[in-house]
Amino acid sequence: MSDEQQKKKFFYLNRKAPYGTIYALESLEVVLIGAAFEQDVSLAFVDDGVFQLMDNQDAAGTGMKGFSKIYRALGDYEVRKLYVEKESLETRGLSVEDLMPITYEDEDEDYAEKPSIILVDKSELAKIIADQDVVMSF
Amino acid sequence: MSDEQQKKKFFYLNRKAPYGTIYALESLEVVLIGAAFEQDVSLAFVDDGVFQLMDNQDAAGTGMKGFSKIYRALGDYEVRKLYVEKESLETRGLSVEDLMPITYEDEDEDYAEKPSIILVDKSELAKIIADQDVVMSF
Amino acid sequence: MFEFGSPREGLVHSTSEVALRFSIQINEGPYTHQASDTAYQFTKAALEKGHEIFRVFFYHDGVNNGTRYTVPPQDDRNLQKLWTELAEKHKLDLVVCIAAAQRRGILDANEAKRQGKDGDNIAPGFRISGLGQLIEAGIQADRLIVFGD
Amino acid sequence: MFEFGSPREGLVHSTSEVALRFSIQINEGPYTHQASDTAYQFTKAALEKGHEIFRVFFYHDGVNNGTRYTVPPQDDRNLQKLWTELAEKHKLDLVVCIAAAQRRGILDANEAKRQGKDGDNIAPGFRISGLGQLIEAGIQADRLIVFGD
Amino acid sequence: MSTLHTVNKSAYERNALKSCLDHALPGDAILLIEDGVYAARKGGSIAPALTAAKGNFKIYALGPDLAARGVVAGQVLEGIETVDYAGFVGLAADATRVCAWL
Amino acid sequence: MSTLHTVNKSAYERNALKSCLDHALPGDAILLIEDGVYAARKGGSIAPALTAAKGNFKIYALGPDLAARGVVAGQVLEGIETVDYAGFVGLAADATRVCAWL
Repeated sequence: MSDEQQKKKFFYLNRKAPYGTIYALESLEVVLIGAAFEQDVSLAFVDDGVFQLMDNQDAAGTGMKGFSKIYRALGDYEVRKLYVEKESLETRGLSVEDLMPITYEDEDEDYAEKPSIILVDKSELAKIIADQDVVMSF
Repeated sequence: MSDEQQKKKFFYLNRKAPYGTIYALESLEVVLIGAAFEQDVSLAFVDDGVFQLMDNQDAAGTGMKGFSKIYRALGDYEVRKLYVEKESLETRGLSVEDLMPITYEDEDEDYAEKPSIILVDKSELAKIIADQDVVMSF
Repeated sequence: MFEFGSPREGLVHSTSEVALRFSIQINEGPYTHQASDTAYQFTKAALEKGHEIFRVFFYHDGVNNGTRYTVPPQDDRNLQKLWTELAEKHKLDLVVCIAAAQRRGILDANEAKRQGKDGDNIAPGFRISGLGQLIEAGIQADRLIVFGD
Repeated sequence: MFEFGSPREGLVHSTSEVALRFSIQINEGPYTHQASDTAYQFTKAALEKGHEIFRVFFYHDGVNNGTRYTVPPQDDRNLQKLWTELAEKHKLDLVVCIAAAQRRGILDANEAKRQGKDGDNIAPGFRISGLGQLIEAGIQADRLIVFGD
Repeated sequence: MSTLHTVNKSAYERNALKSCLDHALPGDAILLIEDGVYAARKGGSIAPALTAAKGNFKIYALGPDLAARGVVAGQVLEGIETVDYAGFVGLAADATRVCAWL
Repeated sequence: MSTLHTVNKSAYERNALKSCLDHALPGDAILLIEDGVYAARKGGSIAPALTAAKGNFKIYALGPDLAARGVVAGQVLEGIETVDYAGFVGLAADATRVCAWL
């Protein structure tokens, strides 16, 4: 099997809110390590998972470690596809303006800064899932 | 403080299904140990907690240890008040006939066998909670 | 026991608050759920307000707060150490449920010997005991507060 | 690798089923959640049908499956032993995530030494390694199955 | 090129099954396991949604989990097939990928 | 003789808050903590239920948990009071019992 054939579509399905449980943080740790393997990576934020991307997170008062900055750094790890589900945002009264700005530099276009967050609806996300090789759920 | 004054109303609030998580089983373990302390004990089964009392449980195929028989033995520990919420049963398509028969022997009435399960509606349960000294949630 | 005479910094706007005896139940392991963090902050705040903590009882996965083998990342809080230090400072009674601990692999020296295990992992300031300690915590305290999942 | 030639006892009514390579991810500790039980039954069934298990990766609280300090009640299953025995019989690769293990107090002899701890608790048949092993498990297997909460 | 979706949460307590149904494609298989199997019981408030979904998806429930929870044979919704662990493995093998709705 | 109810689950994912509201009595206090605080945010689909409940109960949200989750001051529903951990202790002291909806 050649290296090219080994390239798989890895999909991280994030459905849980941050801080209440550790899944969001430890999901990110997999994504960061996984980035070194040069697979075709995308993340999805569905249901309470969209809360992970909320702007202005400040965990200091709880004693827990904040980790929202890691999402902003994903572009540096060439993780550039963050699918956020519209319906999940709407149910929670959120719009994309409530989320952190997350961008990457496109080396093919003179390192222009481009948004990593891609809004999709349920049916689009269903098709994206059906196109994956490996689904990791958190 | 006399022994009489020390007697408190202990209320075990069970809202989780059995087997998927251990809370139902470990809640029972508290109830059994607690019985030795001769407090005024009652249990409530609300939301998915009502599934704990379903008849015909047989965990053998899963490799887990079944523990539904313990509920039937609660009468021997003088645990006689098992409040089951009507609305929680109805939502799940259950009636009291789907639950295990759980009884105790009433020593004041020549050890007549009496049902331990007491059907209550939400508003009745709300008042029961408001009458407790210690609420343990599982 | 400390009684509140006059309003102090940090007190809530409660007029009736007098020193009480709390018991705390923690049902989840550290890091995985926030329950241990919230319980720690609550316990600390209660002590700072002059309340008494009769007992902190670790049940279910909560027993995993009591292992000295944890090595969290250096920039993160160490919940086991926080509990150990709080217990030392305020002479807290941190009790790990023996039945829950056996299922989850938390041992003290006695238990290790009794079960034929070659080592133990209980953290300083924690002790292993029975579920009766939880019932007693409910009986003796003015309030039992449960932190879980 | 075993290939299915003719129908056998215990095979499902699948016409297409050929021997595949599975990887298993377990996210929850034993007893607390059913995830480890279900994963064990799945893994056992897959092996019995002639499939290959490339790796079983223990993540989040799943690392707690890998402590030899557990002493479950005698009439209950011992999940750690079940995994250890299955690994021995089928030469399974049971990997405990090092980052998750550090947070939760699972140590092998190497880690104990490196972290200055006075003992370790890893069970036979388990090894501690990095998250890269999970990614590799996803790459190398035909199917990754996640068991969690 | 189909997906096997697994749902292990009670549909009466969490939104995992709903989210799964919203994201499965026609022809996909859905396997209810652990506390997820309660949804397969006749008469519950989730039953109509599951009955409606049967037109689009093949729906299965893990037999040992049904038995553990006291859901006996006659109580399982028509058209939901019961499988054992070997059947679970077969469903995973037949699909192209497995997606867990945790 | 009132109860302090604590809710630590997201109302968008689980039924804990709904169950709490169903079982609290007029005059009781409800404190949203951990993932429970998302319900206190304006504009979400749970907001009307919580706004309606304010007539019967005193509703609080734990400030440090709101901040951790990026719910800033102006986004909290009118009439929900923010408390810190000392305030949590005070609410527990003022009540006769504490009931956790886990």
